[in-house]
Amino acid sequence: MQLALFIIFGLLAVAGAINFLLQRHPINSALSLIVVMMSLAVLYWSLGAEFLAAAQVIVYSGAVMVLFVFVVMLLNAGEEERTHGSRAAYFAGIPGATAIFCLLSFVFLTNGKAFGSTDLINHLTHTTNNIAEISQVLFRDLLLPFEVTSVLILVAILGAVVLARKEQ
Amino acid sequence: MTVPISYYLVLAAVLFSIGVASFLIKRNIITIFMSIELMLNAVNLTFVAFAHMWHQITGQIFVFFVMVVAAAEAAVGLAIIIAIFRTRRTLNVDQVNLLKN
Amino acid sequence: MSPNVLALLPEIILTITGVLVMVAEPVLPAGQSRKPLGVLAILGTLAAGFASWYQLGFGTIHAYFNTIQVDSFSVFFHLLIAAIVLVTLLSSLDYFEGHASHAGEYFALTLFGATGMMLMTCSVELLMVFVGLEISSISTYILAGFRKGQASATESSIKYFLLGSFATAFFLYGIALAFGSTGSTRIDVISQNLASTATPTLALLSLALIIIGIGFKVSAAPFHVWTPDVYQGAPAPVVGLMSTAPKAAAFAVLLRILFSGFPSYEPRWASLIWIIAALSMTVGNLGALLQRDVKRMLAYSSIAHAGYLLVAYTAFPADGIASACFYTAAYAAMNVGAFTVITQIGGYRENVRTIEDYSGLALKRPVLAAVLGFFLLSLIGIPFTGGFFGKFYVFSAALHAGHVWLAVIGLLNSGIACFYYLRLLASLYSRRPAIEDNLFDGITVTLPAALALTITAAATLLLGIAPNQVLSLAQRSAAATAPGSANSTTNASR
Amino acid sequence: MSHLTDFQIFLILSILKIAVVLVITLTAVAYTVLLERKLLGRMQNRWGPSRVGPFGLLQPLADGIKLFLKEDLMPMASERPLFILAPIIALSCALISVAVVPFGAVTRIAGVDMFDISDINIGLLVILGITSIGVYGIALSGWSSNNKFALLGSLRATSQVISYELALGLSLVGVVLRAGSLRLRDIVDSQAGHGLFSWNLIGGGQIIAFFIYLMAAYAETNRAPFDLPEAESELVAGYHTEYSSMKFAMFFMAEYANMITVACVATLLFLGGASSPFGNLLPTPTSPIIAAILPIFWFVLKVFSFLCLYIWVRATVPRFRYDQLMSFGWKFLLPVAILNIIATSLVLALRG
Amino acid sequence: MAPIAAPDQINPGIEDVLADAERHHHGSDPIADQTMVINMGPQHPSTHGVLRLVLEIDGETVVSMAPDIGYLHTGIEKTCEAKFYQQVVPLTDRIDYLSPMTNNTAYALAVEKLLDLEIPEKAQWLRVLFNELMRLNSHLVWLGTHAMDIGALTVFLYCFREREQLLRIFEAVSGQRMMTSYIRIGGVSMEPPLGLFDDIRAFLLDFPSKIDEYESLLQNNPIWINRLKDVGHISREDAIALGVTGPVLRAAGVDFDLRRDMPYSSYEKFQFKVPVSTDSDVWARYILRMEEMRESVKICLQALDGMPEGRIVADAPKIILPDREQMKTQMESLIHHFKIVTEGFAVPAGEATSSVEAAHGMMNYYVVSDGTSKPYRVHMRNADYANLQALETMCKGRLLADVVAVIGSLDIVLGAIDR
Repeated sequence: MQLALFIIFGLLAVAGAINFLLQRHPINSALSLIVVMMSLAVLYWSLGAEFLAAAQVIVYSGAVMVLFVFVVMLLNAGEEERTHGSRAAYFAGIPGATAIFCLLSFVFLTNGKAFGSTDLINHLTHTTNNIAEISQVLFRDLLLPFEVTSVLILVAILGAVVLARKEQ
Repeated sequence: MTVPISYYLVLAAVLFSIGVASFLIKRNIITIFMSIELMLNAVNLTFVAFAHMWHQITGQIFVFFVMVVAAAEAAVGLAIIIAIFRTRRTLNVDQVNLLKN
Repeated sequence: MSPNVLALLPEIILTITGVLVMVAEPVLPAGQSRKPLGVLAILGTLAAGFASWYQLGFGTIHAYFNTIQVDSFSVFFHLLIAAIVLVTLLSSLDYFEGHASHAGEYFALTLFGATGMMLMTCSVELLMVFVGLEISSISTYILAGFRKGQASATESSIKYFLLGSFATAFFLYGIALAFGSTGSTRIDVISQNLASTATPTLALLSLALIIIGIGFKVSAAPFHVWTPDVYQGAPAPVVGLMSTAPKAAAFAVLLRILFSGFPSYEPRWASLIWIIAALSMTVGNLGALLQRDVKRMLAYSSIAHAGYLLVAYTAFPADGIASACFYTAAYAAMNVGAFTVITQIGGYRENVRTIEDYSGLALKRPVLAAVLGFFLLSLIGIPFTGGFFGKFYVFSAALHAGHVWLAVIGLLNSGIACFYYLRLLASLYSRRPAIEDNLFDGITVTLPAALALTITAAATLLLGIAPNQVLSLAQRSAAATAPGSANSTTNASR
Repeated sequence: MSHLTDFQIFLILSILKIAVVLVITLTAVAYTVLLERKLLGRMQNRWGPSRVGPFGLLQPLADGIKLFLKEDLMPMASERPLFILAPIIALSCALISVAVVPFGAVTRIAGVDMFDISDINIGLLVILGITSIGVYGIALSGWSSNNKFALLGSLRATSQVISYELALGLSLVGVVLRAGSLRLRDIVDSQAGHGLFSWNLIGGGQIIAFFIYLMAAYAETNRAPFDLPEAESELVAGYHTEYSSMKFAMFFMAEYANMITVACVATLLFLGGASSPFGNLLPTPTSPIIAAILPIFWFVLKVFSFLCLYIWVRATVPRFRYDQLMSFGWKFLLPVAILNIIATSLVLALRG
Repeated sequence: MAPIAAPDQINPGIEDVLADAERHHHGSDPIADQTMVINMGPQHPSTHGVLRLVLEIDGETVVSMAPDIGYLHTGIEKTCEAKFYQQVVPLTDRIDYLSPMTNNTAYALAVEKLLDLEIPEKAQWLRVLFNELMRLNSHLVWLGTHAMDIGALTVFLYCFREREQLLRIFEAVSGQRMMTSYIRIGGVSMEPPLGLFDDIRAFLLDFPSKIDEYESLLQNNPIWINRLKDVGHISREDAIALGVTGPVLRAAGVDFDLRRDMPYSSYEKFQFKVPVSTDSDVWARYILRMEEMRESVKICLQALDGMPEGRIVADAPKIILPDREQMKTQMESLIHHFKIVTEGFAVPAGEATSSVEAAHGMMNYYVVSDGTSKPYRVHMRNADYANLQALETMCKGRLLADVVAVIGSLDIVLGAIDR
């Protein structure tokens, strides 16, 4: 069951990401990214982080990406044209990314034993709830980061206002 | 049937690398910004997988913070993008090149 | 006072002042001068600085379930950041006068950014580091694009933003892998668990990714590509701020992570830092040679200085921290000073750009030229300036640690650096060709700016002739962070 | 059924449930349209549909056939794939959220709860999440039509939906705090004690939250007085200006399906779900069939009254202006919702 | 009256709006936002017929706009020149099709001036009565469509409920619901049927309660108030300079009503108030028209109460068609009938104007006669045309939704604009 979930949604995520890379219109790229995020939400859920899965859908797909789509629509951004810069980027980008991928997956796979496997029986069949656990940690051990986030959001609001406001 | 954690990690690595590649290859500023989001998502998957492995909720909470930060960054980043579109009427990074020698 | 409040006192003061400034901004009528808000921000910064000084008397404070640790190390950086922000605020008090209509937001963002940087330096929980890093980064992204009518400013902002976020992703990936390898995101727990980790390669990878992430933030080569463009386009006082304060915070974080989090991996990360340091010095200095734009030249120079600073990291354990702290302070004083002069000369429109534009400044404005010249000499590393002792400590630490070749590369680079600094200096004192002779006519050095110049010049001079005071503070802070003392339990078990 | 494994039984029953609920929802959508037209007609001194079948009861069928047989126009300069995808997203998102709604009392057959397609422990968040995905249908339809009115409509809709989602989500926090769970069954159970008086709306002190929810939900579903995205007097038909035939029908159905979802959520969260308003005053029915059907009756009754309220509001009030809508959402609903959370949590903390 | 200021610029045309947009797109001003040109109409639900507006909008804010008219052009003015004088009357019905009898009155007054006809008092009172009923009719359609534009659907149907009663009255008196042609040169076309006055009285007595009903739906509704208040402002000077008349002008603080200031058809014998406001926004226009409806009801009741006895047409056998009875019994009448129908009646050469306070504002008819039986020129000046010119002043810098509200508050009829 979990393997099936992983294979289906993992492949979906990879397909979405590759489509994201290949599409040339920002809207299409954004939609592929949404597919990736939704499949990741399912994977989170399959890893026992169901609250996180919901947050992923609500925050990422439902708010952040909507903003992206909104801006693409607002600016009416068209397809990207190929310039000489993009060709140079291909020479740097593809090998670089491949190198990162090879390095990372080599480390992950060689250490595969140490990581072990998922144990999901109680998560999928049961309706256990990790929200209480999350709030315990979030509002006690990590209270300060939580509170400081408000400064972060304040900065972001202030910045969005500063930058997007029209100059009189 | 269980899945080795390393599969999740490799999946995250795939997504991260695709994110890096598109960050370098894409020419549209909005798409470049989206590739950063893809990278952050990959990192989030890594966090969740490790949180599951260690039975530590901290990993999940880290993801929450990443989401919050991503949302804040999106607000600011898109505001910058709108500002740049107002002054330059383009979103292609190769044409945003006033700053050179 | 509860330890929680005490530990966060400077940050709390800064945040409250920032909120006050932010709220006051829209209340003030549109045409009115925003100077009072700037003064309020300056007072807040001063108060935060004093609060940090006050914390020094309490030894090491752990607060908020051990997410932050206030010790002499963090106080050192708090004071440094407060001083940088103070000078920046002073020099930009008149910068926006009559140009941008919402200068209050500039002051508020600077204060919030400072909050983030201070939090970075005192947190021992990577989550907290991350949040602080983001606060400081996001506010500097916005500050870089504050003159948004100028196309170059928004361009600088977007480049800074995109590459900064890119680096953040790497930094985060590093944290994720560290978490995977050790099961924690607390720096002390990481260092404890590293000994028993089943996945040492993962830890090493995480360290590499973290160094990449921070390398971007401190603009060390080869992660420096954004620096010249961003510095050239951003407003001069903001460049003064972001070339020093966030970098200082990022260096502090790197120190904490490397020295208290991963001390057992020292040989491996030291060689990585070795390469980055050598590359940064070389790339920065060679790049600076080719520049005509002064801000761009100083951008390359800041890359080079990041390289010098990283040299100190290779001197593990104690020498390195002290010399790194000292160098950060010296670099901050002279660089902020240089940018303050540039702010005064260029004004809001920044129409004095290239080295040629500066020619003849000494004739029209002898004092300004002299001060700028002094900062340039310090950047070269001439004796009796802060730059000299900074370089001296760094290179001697590297020699002590046995990195002879690195010291040699550094010294060679200092030689190269002379050329471009002296080129600007020569330009200052040369006769001006008779074109556009009114270029310097609009310059008025206001009282706050003069104060800022005095502070930076005095600091640079003081660090050059009487370094002991700062050095002892740096050594105290080193003692707080060195692998032995940061975590006494670990120490005991070894 | 003994030769089937548990999993197979679960699968068969689940598919059966999904099919039945889907058919019922779609029928309900069709008849909500009729209900609206009839009710609106009566409120406006006219008859409403009365020609097709007795009392116009076959009108939805006629409408469906008409829409189905109409020519499906495709604008030339549209983004074809997205133009087709948009109504599909809109309708499927509208229908999926019904999946987590428990519409009856717990009634198990072969270990499977019959009156609830899936009982997820974060059911409420699932509904919120799916609602937030529904924006894409609107956003993409406006953009892909390559029509200025459609684009304006979808920009309006997008910003409106994201803005009001905040107030909507926050208005529900009080209820969640009281129930201590995000599971819809738990939330319903927390109101089951004394009928009417333990509903969140009345006994739970969440009446402010209810009204915030009401207004935010009207805005979320783009209904009057928040129907700016399709304000025909300003934007012709807003985001679905270019749509015709079945694709238009899908948007139309999505709107009404969303109304039903919103009504279901209101019923579950504020009106005690499928429980009886009379609490224990009514004798417990002895027959198991009645015991199973009675809660469904209550549930449907509550949803029905909520829908009538929807229609009544539409007949009564004019439309907001865009800036007024935004300031209403951000400057009024949001602070009030936050205050409500603070008050609720204070009360809970002091009591607990 | 204040000195009339010249408008500082002529209102832009479509070309100007398009050029503006072009300039904003590729202009030297880098900060200017991207604007969008949209076409509202001629097939748009809220442009009251076939008005076409070209709007340049920045987001939702109107940067510049221009109305484009002519989609309902029927050439009525030219057609009039080919008709006998009495045949022009049905044509005037179709100008402002919401108040045909007012059009008839204005035309009749102008021609009567040329002919120097004495109109019997009863005819004059009937004209007043039906003119005011027409005002009610027009205002009801205005209220309904205005409310519908702003999203209050129900009001529309309520208004049409009362309008239906009015249309029945018109049908009873003229045989037609809309194109009544009731008011003719020299009087009115026929005696009102028995019992009609009672019906009208019953309607009028009931009507104020209906106005209360509309107000209960709208007046206290915060959304309605917010949508209307401080929207579509125009200064008193601009309003005068642009030639705005009617309720829109009175809402701008100019106390000007032809019924009182230049009475015609014995309006001077009636007691009524002229509501005036100085707010000059859509809300003021709404309040003012509601007041006007109440005043109209009073005028109608006075007309019913004091309706004099007597003839309903002037005593001018060469101009007025004889009634059927006379025609069948008297040779002379038959000859007159034959001559009027086949060759019309000659009108002394000269020119005349008439001014009438219609529901939308001042309505002028200008008739030139060359001494033949067909007019040399008939020109209609309707308030709608001039009022529409004020649209740009009222909407510039406002939101798109305000344009809709302002159009509703101007109460235009495209038939009266595209003659």
